[in-house]
Amino acid sequence: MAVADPIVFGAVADRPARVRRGMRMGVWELGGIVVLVLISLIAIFAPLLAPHSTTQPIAVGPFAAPGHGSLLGTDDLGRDILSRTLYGIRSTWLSALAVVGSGIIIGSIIGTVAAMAGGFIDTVLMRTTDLFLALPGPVLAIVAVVALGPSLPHTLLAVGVVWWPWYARIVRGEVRALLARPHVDAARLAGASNFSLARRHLLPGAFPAVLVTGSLDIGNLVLTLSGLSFLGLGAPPPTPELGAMTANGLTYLFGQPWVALVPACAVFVLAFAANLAGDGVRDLLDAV
Amino acid sequence: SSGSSGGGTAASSGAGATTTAAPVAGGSSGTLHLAFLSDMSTPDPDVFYDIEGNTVILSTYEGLVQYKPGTTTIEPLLAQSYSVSKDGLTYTFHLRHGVVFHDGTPFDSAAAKASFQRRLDVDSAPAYMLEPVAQMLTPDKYTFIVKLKQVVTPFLDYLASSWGPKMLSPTAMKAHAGKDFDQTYLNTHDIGTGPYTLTAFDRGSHYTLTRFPKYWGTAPAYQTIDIAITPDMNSQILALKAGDQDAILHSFPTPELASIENDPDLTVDNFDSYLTALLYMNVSSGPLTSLPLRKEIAEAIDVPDLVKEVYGSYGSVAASMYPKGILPPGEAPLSYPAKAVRVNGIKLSFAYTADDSGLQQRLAELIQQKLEGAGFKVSVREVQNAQTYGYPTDVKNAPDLLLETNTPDAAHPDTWGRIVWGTGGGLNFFNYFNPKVDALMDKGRADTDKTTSDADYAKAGEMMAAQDPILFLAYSQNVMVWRKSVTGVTFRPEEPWTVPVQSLAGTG
Amino acid sequence: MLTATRPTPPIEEAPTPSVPALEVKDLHITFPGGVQALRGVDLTVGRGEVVGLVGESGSGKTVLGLAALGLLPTKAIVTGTAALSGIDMVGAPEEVRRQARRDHAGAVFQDPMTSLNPTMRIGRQVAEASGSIESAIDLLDRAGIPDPQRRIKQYPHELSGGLRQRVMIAMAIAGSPDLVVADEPTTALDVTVQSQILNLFRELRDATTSFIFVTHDLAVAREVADRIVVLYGGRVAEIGPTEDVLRAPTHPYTAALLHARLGRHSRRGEPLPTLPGEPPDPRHPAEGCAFAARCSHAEEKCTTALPVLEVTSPTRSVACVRRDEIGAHVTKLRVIESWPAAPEFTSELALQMRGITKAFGRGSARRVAVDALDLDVRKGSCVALVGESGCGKTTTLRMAVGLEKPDDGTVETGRGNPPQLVFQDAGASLTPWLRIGDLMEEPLRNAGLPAKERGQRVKDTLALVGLPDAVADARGAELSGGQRQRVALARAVLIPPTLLACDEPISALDVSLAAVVLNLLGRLSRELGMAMLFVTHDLGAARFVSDEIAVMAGGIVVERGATEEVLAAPTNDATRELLAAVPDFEAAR
Amino acid sequence: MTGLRRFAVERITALFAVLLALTAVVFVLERKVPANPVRALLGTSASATAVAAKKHQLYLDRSLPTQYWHFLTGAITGNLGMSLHTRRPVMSDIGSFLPATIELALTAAVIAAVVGISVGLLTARGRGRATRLGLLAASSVPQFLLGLLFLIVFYSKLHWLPGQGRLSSGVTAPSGPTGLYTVDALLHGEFATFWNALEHLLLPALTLAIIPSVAIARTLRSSLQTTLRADYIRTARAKALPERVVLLRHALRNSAQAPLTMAGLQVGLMLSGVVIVEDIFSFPGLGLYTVRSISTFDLPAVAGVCLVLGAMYVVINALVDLAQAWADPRVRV
Ligand SMILES: Nc1ncnc2c1ncn2[C@@H]1O[C@H](COP(=O)(O)OP(=O)(O)OP(=O)(O)O)[C@@H](O)[C@H]1O
Ligand SMILES: Nc1ncnc2c1ncn2[C@@H]1O[C@H](COP(=O)(O)OP(=O)(O)OP(=O)(O)O)[C@@H](O)[C@H]1O
Ligand SMILES: [Mg+2]
Ligand SMILES: [Mg+2]
Repeated sequence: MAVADPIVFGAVADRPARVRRGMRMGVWELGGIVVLVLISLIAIFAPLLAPHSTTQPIAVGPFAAPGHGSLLGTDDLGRDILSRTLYGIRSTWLSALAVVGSGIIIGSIIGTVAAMAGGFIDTVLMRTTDLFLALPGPVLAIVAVVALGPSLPHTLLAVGVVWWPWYARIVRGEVRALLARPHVDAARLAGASNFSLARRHLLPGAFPAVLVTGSLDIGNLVLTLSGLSFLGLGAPPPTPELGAMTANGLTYLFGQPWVALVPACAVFVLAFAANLAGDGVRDLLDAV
Repeated sequence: SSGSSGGGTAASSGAGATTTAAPVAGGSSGTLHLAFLSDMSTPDPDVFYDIEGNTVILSTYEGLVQYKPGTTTIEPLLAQSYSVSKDGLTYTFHLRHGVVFHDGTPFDSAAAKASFQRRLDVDSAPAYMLEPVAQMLTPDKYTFIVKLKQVVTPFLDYLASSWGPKMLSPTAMKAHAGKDFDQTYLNTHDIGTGPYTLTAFDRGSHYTLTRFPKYWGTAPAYQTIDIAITPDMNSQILALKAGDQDAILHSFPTPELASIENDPDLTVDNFDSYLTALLYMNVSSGPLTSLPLRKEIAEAIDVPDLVKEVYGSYGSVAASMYPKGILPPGEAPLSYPAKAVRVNGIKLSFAYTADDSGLQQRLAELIQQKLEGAGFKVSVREVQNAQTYGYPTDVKNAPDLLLETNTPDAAHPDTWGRIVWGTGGGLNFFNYFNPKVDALMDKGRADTDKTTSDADYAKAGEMMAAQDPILFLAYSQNVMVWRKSVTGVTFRPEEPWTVPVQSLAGTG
Repeated sequence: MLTATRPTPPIEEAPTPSVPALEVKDLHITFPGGVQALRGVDLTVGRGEVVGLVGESGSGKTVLGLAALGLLPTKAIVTGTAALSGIDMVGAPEEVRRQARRDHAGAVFQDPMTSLNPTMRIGRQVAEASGSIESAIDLLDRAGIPDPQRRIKQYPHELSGGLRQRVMIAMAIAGSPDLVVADEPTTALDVTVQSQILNLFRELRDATTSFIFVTHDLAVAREVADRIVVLYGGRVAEIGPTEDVLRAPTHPYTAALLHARLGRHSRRGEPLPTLPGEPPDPRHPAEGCAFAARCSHAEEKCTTALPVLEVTSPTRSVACVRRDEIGAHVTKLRVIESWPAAPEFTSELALQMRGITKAFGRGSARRVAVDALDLDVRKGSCVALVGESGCGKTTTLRMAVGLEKPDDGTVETGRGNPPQLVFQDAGASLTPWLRIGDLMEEPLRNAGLPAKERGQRVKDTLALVGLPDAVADARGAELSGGQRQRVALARAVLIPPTLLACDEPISALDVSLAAVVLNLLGRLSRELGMAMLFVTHDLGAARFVSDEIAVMAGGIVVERGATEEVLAAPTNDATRELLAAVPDFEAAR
Repeated sequence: MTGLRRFAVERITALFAVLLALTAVVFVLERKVPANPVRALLGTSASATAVAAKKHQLYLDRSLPTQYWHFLTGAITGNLGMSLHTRRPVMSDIGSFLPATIELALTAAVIAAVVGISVGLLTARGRGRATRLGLLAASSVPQFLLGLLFLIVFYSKLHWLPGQGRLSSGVTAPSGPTGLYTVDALLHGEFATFWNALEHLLLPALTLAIIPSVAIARTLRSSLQTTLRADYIRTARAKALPERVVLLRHALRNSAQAPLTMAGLQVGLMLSGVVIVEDIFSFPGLGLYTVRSISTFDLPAVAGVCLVLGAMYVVINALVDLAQAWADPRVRV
């Protein structure tokens, strides 16, 4: 059509640049994303995929090696490791998402408010953030869990409490940078309310940075969470949790290695995929 | 299983008796490498009241009497001989001559008295053993007389107990008394008479015991004993296989033993111990206040099967209300009528204290499985001992079930019954209360005739058992893995996780 | 690929004068995505000569400069040669090019704010080029930086824009290179500073060093260049001695540029002549003359044959197939219909500022940006606010439209719709991730206009600034500079404000675009009867659009009056300075 | 220098805020548990009256605020009370466990910094992909497994490195001022001891370092990529500087902000790792002490540890800010 040309033109200056950078995602990263999608599916459909109960023993009895009557073997109580691992992936994965998600939401709100309000409110909010940032998360988690009793919510609470400040800082930084940009003044002159200013003209700009951090964080979280669960700070038994399963299995490492290794490898795959995908997303969004 | 292991014990103790003579000089066998899974609280014998660490206490300090290895019979130690008056109130000890403390002070009745006195002064956990003492007399240098307020039949067992009163050098005590009766000093040093003296106490890292040249008895074979703190069982196993460690004293995961048995350098010793697994039921609050339900649980978990699956050949179904061997066989017997139970969805909260062998957790999860199978809704959680001690004061918030493995302070029924089910007993977590039982135990405690006294305790046990406030699950054995080159391994059922070091010897 | 260990060919110490400083032959540069930045450029820069490289945005000036320096991005696909003192800077291996850069080249880039390393003292940065701190001090001195001894210890952010550019220049001339490429070295600076920098360039001229001076402003080129090279669509349109080219352009595009430029003589009250249409799309270049689409002389053959650069006189060459027919009378852009008559000025005020004071920072860092300033704008009139950089223009403007609260004083805007602002960088004033349509509907929604009317209103307004509806579906980044400017304007006048404030709306635009924008402003203000507050440091523009001029200096208005009078007889030094600084186009050299 | 003073004041107030909050949290949480540390202290055979007496002596029968106040007043005078488990002043406990952890963490931090920076530089322009992927994989192995694998491979199978503790048995610890065996050994010129200590540090430090090193490498890489697009880099190239100089002198320092922040965060996160690593490698450090204190409900010890850790966190953050100010003159502390 008539107007096609002029619109296409300007693209030259900017669009090729962006596309070019975007294309820099490697096969590994792509693989990571694919695996991650699979994992998410597993997480969602674990109940359907798991061949056996996660708590009751199966026919073959305890310490059955992989292949003998059950794909990945059975643990010290004769429970099917495959089924337990599937559920373990589910809980680890969903927990990681939950923590990052809550971190992003809380962080975005506080960060945006601080940046937009500025002055005293900004100071107060940021000092509080720093305070939370300075809390030694693991200790908090340990204390909280020992005190409130081991349960996933408690662990997530403890971790979440120390996780959001990070995002609050990022969002505040981004938003403040954006606030200096003319398009915000333009929006103000267009009569935008503070809320729509934040929602339409600021947050979308901060999103890439947040998304990148978030996607890179998930790997960390998978490890942190399974680490805590390994220390017995996760859900109580017999709930299948990868960290706890490994910890329990390590008791039999030399005689029946699979009991520990299967869940541990699940953690590895989860973390590795998340890390790769994180790098992928970063490469995609970083340059924008 | 117990028979075989009993044989094992006898054999190895015999070996110990023969091989203690020739000390091995220098060389790698000059040092024995042991490991603890956790730091010991303190090497102070009047404060120490844990299990891990006994080896250090018992090789640096000695009491007046001790248990004969592998038995419950009391034999002299720093007391050459002793006599108890008819009325059972006066104990007279004839002390061994030529014993010197590690600081060179000679041992005598004054020292004995001072040592007893300190325990009372420090007034920490093990002080209760000397509470009955009314008066201490030292008629001469080598006679020490103790008069009690009332008859306390376990008194001699207290003295033989690993937590019992030990002999400390009076001069050293004066020298380092400070404001806290030497507690600061003894937190890192020893002033005992034992075959070894504590030359390094590097908290959290390792302890070093060095042979005491002036030891009165047969000199132990090893010049030094190095005890590393290795909190992770797997790295202990690796260290053992790599030859950096000579033994794993306890908590060895039994399913792993297969990987040891075909190792030419290692051997497995398993000993009967007083370690007993108990399942407490909350009789003071919650659903389990009802006796029938408690019975149903007892039936549902099917103890024999449970024990077989978890302990295999390293434990046996608890045959009595008391740890194995404390009472004459057949006293206070137990039976476990297993039968299919069907309840619908009664909720139970179930707590267990974890150990390093994974045994306790496995036990707990299995019990949960069985109860769930019977239709209960069970929520399990691991708890710490300090938490369980909070239960008696707060039974409302306490769980309905509690799994524990315990051991008595000494080989006397009173040190078990009074604490586990006696009113106000330290291990009576859910405040089980039965005046008749208490009365019987008091009677037994005051009875100088052992047979009738034992009978009273047995009776008390049976009466209690009828109520099923506690299920006695298993006698657990103490499985040790030793380097074959180390001989003379003996064991006292009263002292789990502990090895009497004097009798050890290294070949090559 | 390239390794530093690769042996470098010996480079003759003093290149014989026969070897030109730069010799570009049939240079083609294409970027991934099919952007044909350069399409066969031939160019020779003799020793000690200053070549002005002019052309509109996107014509390939920067790319050509980078090619000469051997700094093209590796992904660029290159054919042809660009020989710097005999060394091919597009073909040779990196290490060779580096050597050549070190021995023969220097560069000054457009934005002094971003072109210096913010974490390194400037002394060190210059020394990196010159070899020693002493020589660095010396160079800074030559570059006209007062008290270089002290300056070398400072960081870039502690220097003003002008000083930073001088630092860049000092680095460029270090080791007296054969060629210095200066890419729009003054575009980011305001007039007064610009003229100083231009003077510096003149002073730096000597027999050995040649300059390529990239600019889109013919007047600026005229100030410094011996020869002018006009680029269009990645090809050379015309080459010749500066004076000749400016007096008698032989390429229609050059002529158009000259004509579109506003200066003393461009008549007020009527539109500027402008180039019709859009710049060419470098991804789909016409197979004929790139300018044909916009050329008033264009004919059939123009669109078919690619015009080659032909020598017309010993000193001049031009690339136009019709150069003979057009001959001398290239000029005459068709002038668009004139504006509607300006509405009568009423005495009613669109803006009244009284005793406005604004300061930034606290304590020692406190500095007064605007100091007890009074300013009136009558309905329908246009007031130009001029003054050197940092004198407080933008701040005043922002307070006028209510983006800043004055510390002291009152701002009253006349009855009617709230004032609007046109930003210096139109592109930046468009939220990048929102479609133009959304952006333009926003004020309407906030003004409570029913959903169905909005779409129509947006269409109408886009039409008003001469944009197709389809623009509404694009995002800012997908538009050309000119289109963004128009969108920004359209957005400002969606709800015609009583006062339209403009913050240097054309200072970043090249000539033809500036003309378009000025025309738009002129027409809209008349059609919609808006008063305008027009910030600029370009007195030419001020004169063209405004009825009154207010000259600011140090946060206060030092002189104001009817435009003509003020410009004819300035009574204030600040005003005189500004006037003197304007690159004087018509006056003879 | 007013800027620095304000900074210091700010940070010290922050410090106290954090410590107050932290200890308060710990107190409330710990007291929510129906635990009875005194019974643990006095043993199962102690009489109820003895328990009560001890409770009173330890302030455990007072109201929570009273206890907290008691603790705070003590803490201000440097007295964190007695550990219920070791029967020693918490101060001296921490004093004996902290150095090990600090030594471990420092070593790990150094490794992380070196590896992170070099990999970041290496991969900034797309090269060193294999290295990056390798590290990424390593950093995805859960520490509890990684440590064990190291132990099995380098200690058990290859016998290259020791697997337990800070020193081999028989080697006496240097009686040094710092408590960091490596440093002290060097100070005393006991090189054998130094090597021994270093060998013992290597595996645990490596296990601890991998995740941070990847995090640093990753942030450095991405900010380098942004920096390398900056105009002043083009200027540097126009100055004909060798690419290496451009990268190290011009790009690196301008890309330091994000990695520094990340480094600070990572040092913070290290603690959870420390617990696991110290457990696997039998490293007598604060991590183990913390876990042990918590599991024995050793309230004074836990509170004390939290104080120390909180303080360390704040200090680390402060250091990071200073480093950032140093790296970029425009940032002022
Ligand atoms: N790195 C690059 N990647 C892709 N396209 C590029 C790149 N650099 C320049 N271009 C394209 O090459 C063409 C010429 O760009 P160049 O910067 O030389 O124009 P210019 O004359 O300098 O314009 P301006 O006056 O705006 O600086 C433009 O279309 C631009 O989009
Ligand atoms: N947001 C701000 N914070 C601090 N100082 C500011 C701010 N905005 C402007 N200033 C200072 O106020 C003075 C006036 O700035 P202003 O932008 O109004 O000048 P200007 O005439 O628009 O300059 P230019 O022609 O370069 O745009 C300058 O010295 C500037 O440094
Ligand atoms: Mg350019
Ligand atoms: Mg301005």
